[in-house]
Amino acid sequence: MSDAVDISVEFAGLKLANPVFTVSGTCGYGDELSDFMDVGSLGGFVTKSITAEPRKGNATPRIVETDAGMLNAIGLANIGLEKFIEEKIGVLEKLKTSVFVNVAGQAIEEYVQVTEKLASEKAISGIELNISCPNVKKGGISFGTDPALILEITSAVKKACGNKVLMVKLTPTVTDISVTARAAVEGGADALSLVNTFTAMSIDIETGKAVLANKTGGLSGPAIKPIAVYLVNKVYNEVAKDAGIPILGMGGIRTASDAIEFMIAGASAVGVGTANFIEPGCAVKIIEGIKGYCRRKGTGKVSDLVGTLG
Amino acid sequence: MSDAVDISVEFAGLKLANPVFTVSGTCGYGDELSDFMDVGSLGGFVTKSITAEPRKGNATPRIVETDAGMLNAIGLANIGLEKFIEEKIGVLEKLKTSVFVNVAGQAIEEYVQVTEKLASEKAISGIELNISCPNVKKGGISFGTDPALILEITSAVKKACGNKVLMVKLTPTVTDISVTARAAVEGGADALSLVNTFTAMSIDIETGKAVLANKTGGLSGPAIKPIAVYLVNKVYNEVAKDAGIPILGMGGIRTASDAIEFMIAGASAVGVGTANFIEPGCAVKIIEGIKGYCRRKGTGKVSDLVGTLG
Amino acid sequence: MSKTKKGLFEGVVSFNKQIGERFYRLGLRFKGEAGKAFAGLVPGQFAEFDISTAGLPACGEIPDDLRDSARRELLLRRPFSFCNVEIDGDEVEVEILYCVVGAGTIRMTTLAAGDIISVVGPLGNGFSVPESKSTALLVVGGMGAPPILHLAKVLKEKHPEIETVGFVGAKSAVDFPLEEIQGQSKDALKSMSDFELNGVTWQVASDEGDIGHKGFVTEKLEEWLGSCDAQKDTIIIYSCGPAGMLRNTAAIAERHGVDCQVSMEQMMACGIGLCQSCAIECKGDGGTEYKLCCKDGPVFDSRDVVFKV
Amino acid sequence: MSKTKKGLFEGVVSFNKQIGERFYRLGLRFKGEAGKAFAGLVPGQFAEFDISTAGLPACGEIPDDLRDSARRELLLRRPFSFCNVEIDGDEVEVEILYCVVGAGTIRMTTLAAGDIISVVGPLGNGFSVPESKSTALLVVGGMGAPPILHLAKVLKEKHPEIETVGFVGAKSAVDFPLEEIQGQSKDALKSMSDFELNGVTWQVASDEGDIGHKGFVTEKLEEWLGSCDAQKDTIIIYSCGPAGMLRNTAAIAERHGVDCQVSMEQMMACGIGLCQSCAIECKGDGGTEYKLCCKDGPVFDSRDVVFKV
Ligand SMILES: Cc1cc2nc3c(=O)[nH]c(=O)nc-3n(C[C@H](O)[C@H](O)[C@H](O)COP(=O)(O)OP(=O)(O)OC[C@H]3O[C@@H](n4cnc5c(N)ncnc54)[C@H](O)[C@@H]3O)c2cc1C
Ligand SMILES: Cc1cc2nc3c(=O)[nH]c(=O)nc-3n(C[C@H](O)[C@H](O)[C@H](O)COP(=O)(O)OP(=O)(O)OC[C@H]3O[C@@H](n4cnc5c(N)ncnc54)[C@H](O)[C@@H]3O)c2cc1C
Ligand SMILES: Cc1cc2nc3c(=O)[nH]c(=O)nc-3n(C[C@H](O)[C@H](O)[C@H](O)COP(=O)(O)O)c2cc1C
Ligand SMILES: Cc1cc2nc3c(=O)[nH]c(=O)nc-3n(C[C@H](O)[C@H](O)[C@H](O)COP(=O)(O)O)c2cc1C
Ligand code: FES
Ligand code: FES
Repeated sequence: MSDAVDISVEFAGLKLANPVFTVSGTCGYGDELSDFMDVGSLGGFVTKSITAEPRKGNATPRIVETDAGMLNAIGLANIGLEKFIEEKIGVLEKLKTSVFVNVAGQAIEEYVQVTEKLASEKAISGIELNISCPNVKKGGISFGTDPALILEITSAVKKACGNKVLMVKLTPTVTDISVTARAAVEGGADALSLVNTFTAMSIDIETGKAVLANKTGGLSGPAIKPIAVYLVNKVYNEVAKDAGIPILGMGGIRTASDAIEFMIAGASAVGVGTANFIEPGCAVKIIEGIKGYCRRKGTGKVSDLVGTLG
Repeated sequence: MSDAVDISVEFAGLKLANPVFTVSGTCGYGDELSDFMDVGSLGGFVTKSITAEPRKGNATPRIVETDAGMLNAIGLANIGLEKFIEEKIGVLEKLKTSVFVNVAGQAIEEYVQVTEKLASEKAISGIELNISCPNVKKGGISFGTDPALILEITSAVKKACGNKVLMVKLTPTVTDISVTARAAVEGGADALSLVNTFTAMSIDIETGKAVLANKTGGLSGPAIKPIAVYLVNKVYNEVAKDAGIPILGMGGIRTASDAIEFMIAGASAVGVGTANFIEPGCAVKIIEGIKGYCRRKGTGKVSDLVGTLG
Repeated sequence: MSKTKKGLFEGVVSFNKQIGERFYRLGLRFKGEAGKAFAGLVPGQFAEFDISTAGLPACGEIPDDLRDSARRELLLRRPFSFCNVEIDGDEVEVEILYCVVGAGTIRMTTLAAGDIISVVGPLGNGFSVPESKSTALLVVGGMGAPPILHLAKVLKEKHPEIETVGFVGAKSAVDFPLEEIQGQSKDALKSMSDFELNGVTWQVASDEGDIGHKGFVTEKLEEWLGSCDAQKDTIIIYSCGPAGMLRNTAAIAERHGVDCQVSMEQMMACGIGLCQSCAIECKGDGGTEYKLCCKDGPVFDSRDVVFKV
Repeated sequence: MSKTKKGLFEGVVSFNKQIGERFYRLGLRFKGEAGKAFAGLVPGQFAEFDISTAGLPACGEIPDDLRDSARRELLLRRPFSFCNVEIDGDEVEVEILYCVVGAGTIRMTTLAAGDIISVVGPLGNGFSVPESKSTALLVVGGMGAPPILHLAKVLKEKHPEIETVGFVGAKSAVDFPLEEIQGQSKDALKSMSDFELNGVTWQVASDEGDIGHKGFVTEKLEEWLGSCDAQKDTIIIYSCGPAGMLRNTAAIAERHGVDCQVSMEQMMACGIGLCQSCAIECKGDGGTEYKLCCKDGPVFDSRDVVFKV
């Protein structure tokens, strides 16, 4: 068996150097990580959520550690679309990796407006539609849990995003994720990403109050990994495989072994989130580890692993 | 401030010595824990799920450890109703604590039939209706996620359970737990218990197969605690408080501090599950810890903590 | 051999010694109630250790294949059998022999003399010695060594009338969790067909043939049984090791009409009968039934077990 | 004071010494690239320590109030400032002063000389010394001591021309994380109004009055400023401590027209600008804006900060 391993992957028409992304809200706008790794060696990079207007975000505390996890309620703090295009696009362009901009909003029009502006930016490979953030509401139901709304918003954004890849990010907190996944696919999603965080709460028993200023926050980290692997496998089996739509799988990935679990479950690419905080640069180690695994197992192409769960 | 602390609680008409239960599937039928603690000192005890016929359960491996959690797919292994009444009721009677029998089934008739038999057993204070186990299916949708089915099964069992307290155990894997909670309350539930485990998966990357023989299993343990606290708080605020229905809160409780978090969130009583495996007897420590907290905080009655989240 | 009350105890580490690339011996001392409980430990019984309080070795000291799993946060206890129990006045020192295979056992290597760890035990049913036996055949595969070594010692001390013959096998020389073998040169290993330990002579086999007989240890067992003249009902086999080896041993015992006790392994969450995770398929009335490895075992009569592998 | 490149490094524990009921001093040695990075550390900069690899002390040694939280599995790194940096040829030894308050710091107490831990640093912006200053007033509240002690030393060494006056306060004598105080008898404490450390004389205050001035340390600061004749623009205040104390210090600085740098704390997940968790509300153009404690701070000009408590 030859030592040559092809770890590049095709992802919704994009040719990625490898399947490893750093994901929204955990890797800044690209410059912050560069002290620790060559960001250009990533398969892909997803920016912090961008909204039409700048957002200050929530009051502090915005995070709290839990067992093998953390809650965050950053509140979509971001510099806003205009400043993003002015100040950050240039940095992202230099990254030499496929950049997805995560887009959030309060209303369908906002999503469309932000996407339209971004669609003309050469530096960007795709849009990640964030319909799974607990702060975004419409009629009391957040976008990401209502299949009809998902269909509507995905179709609208699809029209606005030109030739950019449209990836829809799903929330795990639904009764049946295949239903929301299917709605996104029907709306025209080119790729799905999952999972976003789980709504959760931590209480300080000395004060009798929630630890987070926002009371609730999103649970991420290794704690959620087994649920995320299950949901990726479910979406792969019930929706993505037949639709030919790739999945960016994430939730608690910290090592190459974790990443491979997600790929076997059905993810074509994998996202590193919370782990960036603990070991900035671990994404590079994960890429190396995936390569080593393929070599050891005689897997010629890393994409041969995808959805092979026996 | 006096040192006297009243840690007894009223729970759906039952007077419990304290708010601490050991919960279904994690404390056997009562005799196994007695080497490590006085089971009679518990506020309440919930048995392993009982079905009409004995069940062997799933093939092994049935469990796997994950970060700060574990997956189980025991498959409702149990000795069946008949043998349970013959061999275990006597043991339970001697426990001197309030015993709930967890009832599971494949069809509404089975739930009703098992409940009817148990309704005449003096040793039993209540029935816990397990409609949240991933193995129980009807028409492809598990009972616990469909509000109409929850209403139907709860009403049917309510009629069969005589003067026993009827507690309905909710699954956390729904889009909006207030909807399922409300259905149970409308069906006549006297109490709600939550959460059951989260469906999840662990993959062995060396074999490319799921670790569990059953492929998926239920995630429990500290990993899920912040989600469980949030869900208890949500059910308390949106359903239980106004309906005057108590909640048995559980999910990752290992210490008195954990238990108090759940009570502040809205649980009238708390359940210790996975932690029994790690420190058999920890329930007694938790009772002591709650007492100590109340004394230190000048909380005269432990029930004054319930739902006080500021 | 009498059983004592189990409990949740603290033990003090007395030593933790590396005896092979992946093998360690750990000593633990118990006093008071804990001492009393473990003084009565029967070979084959086990205990559940909480290793979550131990630290991780430095990254560079973690074997490559464990680097990814090593950081997993431990939740559950880990079950281990014992290879020795020494009673020393009021105190009892027990010894376990462990192999570094994952997140828990890698942390275990950082335990040092004086560290205190929490132990639930002694648990389960150990080996028993029926009245009528005059020969005991001990059959070990790899990490199955600890309880059988303990049994060898107890047989020599308490049943000197029983003739005890040992068989021990593993993949290759490095896979024997025994100082007697790990210490030897390649040449010495090559020519070693048996050795003495705990008063018993052990015949050696290895799949790769770099030590002892090239082949399965059960071949040596079968050879011995084939050439022995003793009444078959006076012989008993005690075995611990990988599932495939236990299945072979059980089949040989069956073929020769010899009693056989096997110590089984299963993933365990609790070790005390609460969780039902450790099911072992056994023959029951008109079918099969699951028994609990932790409570009904880990030692079973080989005739009762439905071997799967 | 110049800033060096940050990175992910390994440090070797050189000592870990208890200096009070809850206070410890931990030494770490860095070599090579790590040494170069930390040799340039500016007082007020910090680093993120991975303590998840450390063990837990025995249950009996865990303070009662931490027993429930101690077992939480650590995920995130923990931020600490430094109280000293010594350059020793190729190697650099840094020292942190920590207080045991939770799951991470209780594990920290089990670190021993020779243990290797992973450190991300040096991070953030430290204190700076504007050209025009001839007097530095150092104001410490409780656990705010480490970076200010470091600053005191650096000022003495690199800016001997600056007159440096210290003020240190805490709830009561046991809450000073200083060996100089923890070592003293009750009587000695009672009569102690100031002491020498790192070449500076520190005036002492405590809420309970069991050491030094009974009252807030900021009262001593205000008193000093009130009675000094120096030009206000030649004076600078450096402060670290609880939020309320920093707010008071900032208000005093404002009132006296004196420059003031404060080192802020915020819950941090990453320490390097990735997560946006460590927001500090600052005055911005026509409103307020959040800055990042880890990247824009932890040291801020007190005029920029919107104090909340
Ligand atoms: C009754 C009993 C007695 C045992 N006695 C010994 C002994 O004397 N010496 C010794 O080295 N080991 C013994 N074991 C096995 C030991 O419990 C496991 O090696 C240990 O739990 C692995 O922990 P870990 O965290 O390092 O590995 P993990 O990271 O948890 O797992 C690593 C690998 O070990 C396997 N494994 C984990 N737990 C078990 C288990 N309970 N049984 C079988 N395989 C497991 C996993 O499937 C996985 O492949 C015994 C097991 C049982 C059930
Ligand atoms: C820039 C910076 C420098 C610091 N320097 C020092 C130092 O020199 N010496 C020292 O003892 N401590 C210092 N701290 C505080 C230190 O980081 C926390 O005490 C530590 O992280 C607590 O960890 P734990 O796991 O023991 O506590 P946890 O169990 O995580 O929490 C226990 C308590 O500590 C509080 N806490 C936790 N993390 C922080 C944090 N980042 N900031 C403020 N409070 C926190 C929590 O709110 C909680 O009340 C510094 C913090 C920052 C942000
Ligand atoms: C601090 C923090 C901020 C996040 N911000 C965003 C965000 O702005 N938009 C988004 O779609 N997801 C956001 N996420 C979710 C992550 O992108 C990811 O879906 C989730 O954390 C699960 O992966 P992990 O367990 O590897 O972190 C954030 C996560 C964290 C921890
Ligand atoms: C091994 C195991 C078996 C379980 N069996 C049952 C069961 O038979 N019926 C049931 O309603 N819940 C069962 N549960 C769920 C628990 O009762 C509880 O809802 C869940 O584990 C969350 O609590 P914990 O995190 O404290 O364990 C089981 C949980 C475990 C870990
Ligand atoms: S390990 Fe829990 S029942 Fe055997
Ligand atoms: S701690 Fe993450 S941005 Fe400051």
